[in-house]
Amino acid sequence: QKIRIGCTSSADCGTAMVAADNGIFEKMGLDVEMTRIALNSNIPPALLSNSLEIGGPTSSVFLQAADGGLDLVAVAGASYMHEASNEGTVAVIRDGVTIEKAADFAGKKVGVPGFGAYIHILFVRYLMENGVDPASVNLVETSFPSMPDVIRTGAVDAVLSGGPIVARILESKTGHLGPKFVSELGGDAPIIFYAATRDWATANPEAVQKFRAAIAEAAALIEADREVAIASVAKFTEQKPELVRATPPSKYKPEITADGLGWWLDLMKKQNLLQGSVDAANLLAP
Amino acid sequence: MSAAAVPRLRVNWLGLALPAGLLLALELWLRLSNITTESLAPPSEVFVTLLENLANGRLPAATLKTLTGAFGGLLMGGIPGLLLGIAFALVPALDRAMEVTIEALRPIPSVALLPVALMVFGFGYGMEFAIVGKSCFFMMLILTRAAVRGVEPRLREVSRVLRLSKPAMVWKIILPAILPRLFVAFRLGASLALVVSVTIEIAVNPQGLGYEIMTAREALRPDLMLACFIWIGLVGLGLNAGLLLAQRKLFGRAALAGEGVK
Amino acid sequence: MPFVTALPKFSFSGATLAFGQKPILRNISFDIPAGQFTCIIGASGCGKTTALRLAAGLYQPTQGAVLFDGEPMSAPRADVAIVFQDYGKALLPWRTAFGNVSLAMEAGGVPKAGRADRIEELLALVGLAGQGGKYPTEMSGGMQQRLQIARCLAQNPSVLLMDEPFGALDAMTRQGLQDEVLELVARTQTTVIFVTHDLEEAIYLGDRVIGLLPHPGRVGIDVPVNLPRPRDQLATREEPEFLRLRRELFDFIKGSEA
Amino acid sequence: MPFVTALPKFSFSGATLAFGQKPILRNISFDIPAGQFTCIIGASGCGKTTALRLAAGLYQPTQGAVLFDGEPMSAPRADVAIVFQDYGKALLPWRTAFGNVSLAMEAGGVPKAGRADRIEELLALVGLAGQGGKYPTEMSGGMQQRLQIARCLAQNPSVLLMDEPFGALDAMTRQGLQDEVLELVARTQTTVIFVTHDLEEAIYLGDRVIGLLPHPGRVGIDVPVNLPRPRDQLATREEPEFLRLRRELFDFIKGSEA
Amino acid sequence: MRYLLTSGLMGRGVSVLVAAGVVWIWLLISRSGAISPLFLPGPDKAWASLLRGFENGVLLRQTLGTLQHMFFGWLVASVVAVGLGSVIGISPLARRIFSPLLEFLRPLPASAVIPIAIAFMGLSNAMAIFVITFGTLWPILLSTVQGFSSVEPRLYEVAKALRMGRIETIRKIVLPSALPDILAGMRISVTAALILSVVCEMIAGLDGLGHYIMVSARLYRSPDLFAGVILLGAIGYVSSTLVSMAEARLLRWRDRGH
Ligand SMILES: Nc1ncnc2c1ncn2[C@@H]1O[C@H](COP(=O)(O)OP(=O)(O)OP(=O)(O)O)[C@@H](O)[C@H]1O
Ligand SMILES: Nc1ncnc2c1ncn2[C@@H]1O[C@H](COP(=O)(O)OP(=O)(O)OP(=O)(O)O)[C@@H](O)[C@H]1O
Ligand SMILES: [Mg+2]
Ligand SMILES: [Mg+2]
Repeated sequence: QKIRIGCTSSADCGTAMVAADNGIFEKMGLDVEMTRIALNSNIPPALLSNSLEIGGPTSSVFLQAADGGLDLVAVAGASYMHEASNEGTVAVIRDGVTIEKAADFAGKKVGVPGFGAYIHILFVRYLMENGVDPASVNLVETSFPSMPDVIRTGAVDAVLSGGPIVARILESKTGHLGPKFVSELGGDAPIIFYAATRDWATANPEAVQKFRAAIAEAAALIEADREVAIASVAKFTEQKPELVRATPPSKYKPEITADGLGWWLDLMKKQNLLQGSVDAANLLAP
Repeated sequence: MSAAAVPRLRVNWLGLALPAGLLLALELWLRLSNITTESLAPPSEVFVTLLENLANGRLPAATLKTLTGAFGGLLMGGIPGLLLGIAFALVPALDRAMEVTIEALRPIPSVALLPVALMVFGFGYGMEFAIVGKSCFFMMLILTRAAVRGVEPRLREVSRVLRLSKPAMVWKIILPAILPRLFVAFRLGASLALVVSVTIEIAVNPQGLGYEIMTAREALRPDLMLACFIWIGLVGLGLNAGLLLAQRKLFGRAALAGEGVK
Repeated sequence: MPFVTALPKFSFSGATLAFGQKPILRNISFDIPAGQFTCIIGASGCGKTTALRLAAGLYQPTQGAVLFDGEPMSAPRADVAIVFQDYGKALLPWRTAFGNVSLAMEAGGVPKAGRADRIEELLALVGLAGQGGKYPTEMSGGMQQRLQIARCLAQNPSVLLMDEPFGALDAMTRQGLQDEVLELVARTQTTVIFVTHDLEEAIYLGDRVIGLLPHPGRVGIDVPVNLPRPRDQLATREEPEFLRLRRELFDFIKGSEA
Repeated sequence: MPFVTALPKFSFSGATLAFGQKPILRNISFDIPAGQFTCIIGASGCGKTTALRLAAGLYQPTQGAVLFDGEPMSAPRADVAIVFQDYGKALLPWRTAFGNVSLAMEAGGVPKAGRADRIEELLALVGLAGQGGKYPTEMSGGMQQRLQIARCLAQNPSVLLMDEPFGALDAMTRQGLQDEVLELVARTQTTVIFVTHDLEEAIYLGDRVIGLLPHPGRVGIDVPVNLPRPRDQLATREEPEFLRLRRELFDFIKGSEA
Repeated sequence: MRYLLTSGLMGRGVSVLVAAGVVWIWLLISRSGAISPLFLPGPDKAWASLLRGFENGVLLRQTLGTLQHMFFGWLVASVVAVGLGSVIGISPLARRIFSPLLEFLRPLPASAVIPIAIAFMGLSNAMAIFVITFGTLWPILLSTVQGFSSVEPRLYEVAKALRMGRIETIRKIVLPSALPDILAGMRISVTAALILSVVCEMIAGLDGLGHYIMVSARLYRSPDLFAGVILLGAIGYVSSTLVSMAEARLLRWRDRGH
């Protein structure tokens, strides 16, 4: 039986990419196909319609889906927040605009890559912790690739970004680094993890076990040699390897815990992003 | 007016001048202004990338998928739309009865329903057929209805006094009379189908040309993205030329009736 | 004339027609026995075409009734053929002359095998022999008019309604066709209602001439034509009865326009 | 007739026209002096309409030339008005009768202020007084035909080309319009080419009648009409010269169809 | 009976009843549980969410945003398309210059144009209007060109005979004649404009229902999503009804006469 794994174009699912590339899945007897998904929030419905068996949703997408009533469970961990990658997610400020601290964001127009998504939630938390009313900031959705353009044309005052985009904007001399709001917050919660429908996970406990083992092996491989991850990520996302290398490395952990999900649950409840009550412990596959 | 008489394969240099000029301007601007963007690349680079990806089979494979999705949807939605359009024009009572329903469903953007479609159909052609079909259905419905209403009333009277059966009237009077407009509708439908299927692929469905565009964009490869973009334009161009040719070949004079014969 | 009072083919009884508020025809009453050749004359715009469309079942009277074989004429019938006044619009531009005539046979369910010969025959009858391959746009006005007549004859109608069918024809072609129609009618016992603005034509062809008065259209005169049949283009037109009728109708039209 | 050999208004010299391989008109030659009223007759389909369209500049001869005031007629001219045979197609269905006449004035640059009165006047002239608000589809065939004539007159043309303009009209309306046209022409010195299939009409109106022979169209007869003007519907038609011409033309048509 | 059904209020009433039936079926489906309420909430839930959205003012703002994008995009598209279509329709030279570029641009998905438009114009309403114009241009453009090429040829001749200039011919003959086609195109475009507003708002994150729906979908708040969809349906219905009314008024000549 084939297992289709859906991930977005980022390094977060690096462990699955490496496991697929280096024959680890094969060794475990899993027949795996990797699929690139345009929008992270498309992953839960794709799981539900059996277009995918396993997907890599962000924590926020996963929790919103679960909150909305989709019966999904976390299968294994993928990427986690840690210092190095937190460092990489920053505000980039358009030249000519001064934003140095949280309070400076008030009244500014800021581009975020997705409402209700990872960066957005963290940014709102950052504002709230610093006593700034999130409503005072004019947030607009801006996809990563458009960010250099909206900064250059002056459509926004700042963008919240990470990865190679930051470097591109700095290179073009149209913007400069602003607050590193994620590392100011700290945290080590999961960013992206592997999820499946509860039905599938209960019906295929062996496959889940083998998948976990494969992910753990891939994580160890990456720990030992980052180049393995770079090659696989570049292959999967079709980005140039230099570009991937220039990005702060993701940190992978094969486990996923109720605590990690709980951290996000608290955060999202505070921001009124969840309507019902979700129990983190109930969201883990056995 | 005598377009049919002009030999087809003459190169339209004049028509090529305009796009060529625009491309040249873009190339110069990008090379000279030194701006940073992930959305544009010099046309020369795009051209090279285009050729590369055509040669390595990547674009042709994606094109096949997109066209399958587009035409499947066009047929599945367009044919019922055509038949209903004729029915509505011929039976005003039916038209009136369905008006509110049709007019309220028609403008609902199919994109808004993508999450639902994804859940019902999953990835693949099913979703494309459904959503492209929805768009083409309404478009054919409207255009066909307008075309039938425009048929010379005297001809409809002729069919009445000849006591043509309804199907015979449709087949012998209505269809030939609306044929030229029908072809315009079909061509519009074909480009709409292409646009919609690419949009679906960009947003959700991991296959075809839209998916290639999306991938290229996320991989920060504007040259590849624009190459796909240009290629879609070329595919559409070829499609339209092919349909026009088919129109002339298949229907000859009938398709041109009313397009100023005398 | 037979003595039995057979059911009339057409019976207009108090037929009235208005478009919106405007009355076009008022209280039209007359009977047309089967086999009769009735001509309708009247000033331009008096309602001749409208009356003919009533007879064809294309319009319904707003008051009164139009009966066909005793039944209300609620829709066009297969055995009633109509030649429209605006011939240019009534032909299918995408079909050749041949195809246009064929249409009527297809509608009548004539099997394909027998069509071609009959079509050629009909085209020849109206003087279009060998022109079957032309499209209507390639034909002169008179040719289009004759083509429409051929199509109507292809229906094998028992009733022919003709609206100025010879309006665009020269005298000779016209006389030829008049005689063809008379011959055909005599042979097939067809009932004809024939609208024309040519008084001599009305008298030459008809068993009876009905004159309409305008604003709104009403019956103003209804005279029998007691001229022997078969008629002859030279002899008939010289008969005193012919000349008397012509005078009478001319005076009628003259009076109606004053 | 003046002695000076003034430049003719129209000069057909060896005009030949073919559609594709098919010759329609061959070697047509005649001159039409300014102010002359020329009638063209001929069997249906012989090429009358085609000849008129040459004169209008709507077609160009494939050989030979059509000269207007000595210049080739390479395109239609503002002072040459044409009444089309298929009146139903030549009117703008989205404009009322008033609007259709107005079109000609708009095209001629007549200022808005003066238009309305003149339009009403023209509509009255063709017997459509008070019908200006109707759309063409609401008018009878004859009314549409008259509307087209009114539109042509609105052009204030120095030349009128008329293609069976009275084909759909009853005798009275027709005679009325014939006299209107004669009166107008006499007053304004308009040159007219008038196509008709009605021999009496051709003689009654014309200074000269040209008959065309068919397949391909050629000039077969060209006779002057030496009847005194002004003409009179009763008296003129009884003159021996009228009867003689009628006979001559009738024989011509008869011969041409054989 | 048929007359009653097709006329005015009664027809509207039946139409509303049918629509109500469709909503009822929707309710039944959602109650049956065949589709997860997550993806298809009942109409009751969607309605409740709609009311809530208007109470707190969020939906009103989004609706206005969408209306603004849609209206201006459509307006600009209509003007550009009719202008360009006229030029192409009337001038073979312009057709040769523009048609390859246009044919190339036509199949480009507006959704893929958005990133490029952002590169030039940023995240502005002008960008949205540009994209909407780009995407909605085609139906109007094509129908305009089509309308131009199917003008009754006789009317072109009328224009020539009246020596009307190009612009005047376009304005008075061709545009009115093409108007039914153009309006049909505009009717399609008004819907396309709505769809593209939504797409723009989704992709570029501009204020409007598209963005609202997108965020609702992402948060799996399906009643909110359907509230947005219902609003879009309503906007679409009202706007195309307005266009239809304009259409009926502009084309009233078509419904007159026979
Ligand atoms: N566009 C065309 N293409 C081919 N043949 C044509 C075309 N127009 C006219 N003809 C042919 O030319 C001949 C003359 O046509 P024309 O219309 O000039 O006749 P006409 O004398 O006006 O006849 P009528 O009195 O019946 O109107 C006809 O045989 C007709 O078939
Ligand atoms: N569809 C219509 N709507 C309104 N008025 C109409 C309509 N059809 C005809 N009329 C009017 O009805 C009257 C009679 O028209 P009809 O066509 O019957 O005349 P006609 O006797 O055939 O004239 P002609 O000899 O000129 O063809 C005219 O005044 C005309 O304006
Ligand atoms: Mg009539
Ligand atoms: Mg003619």
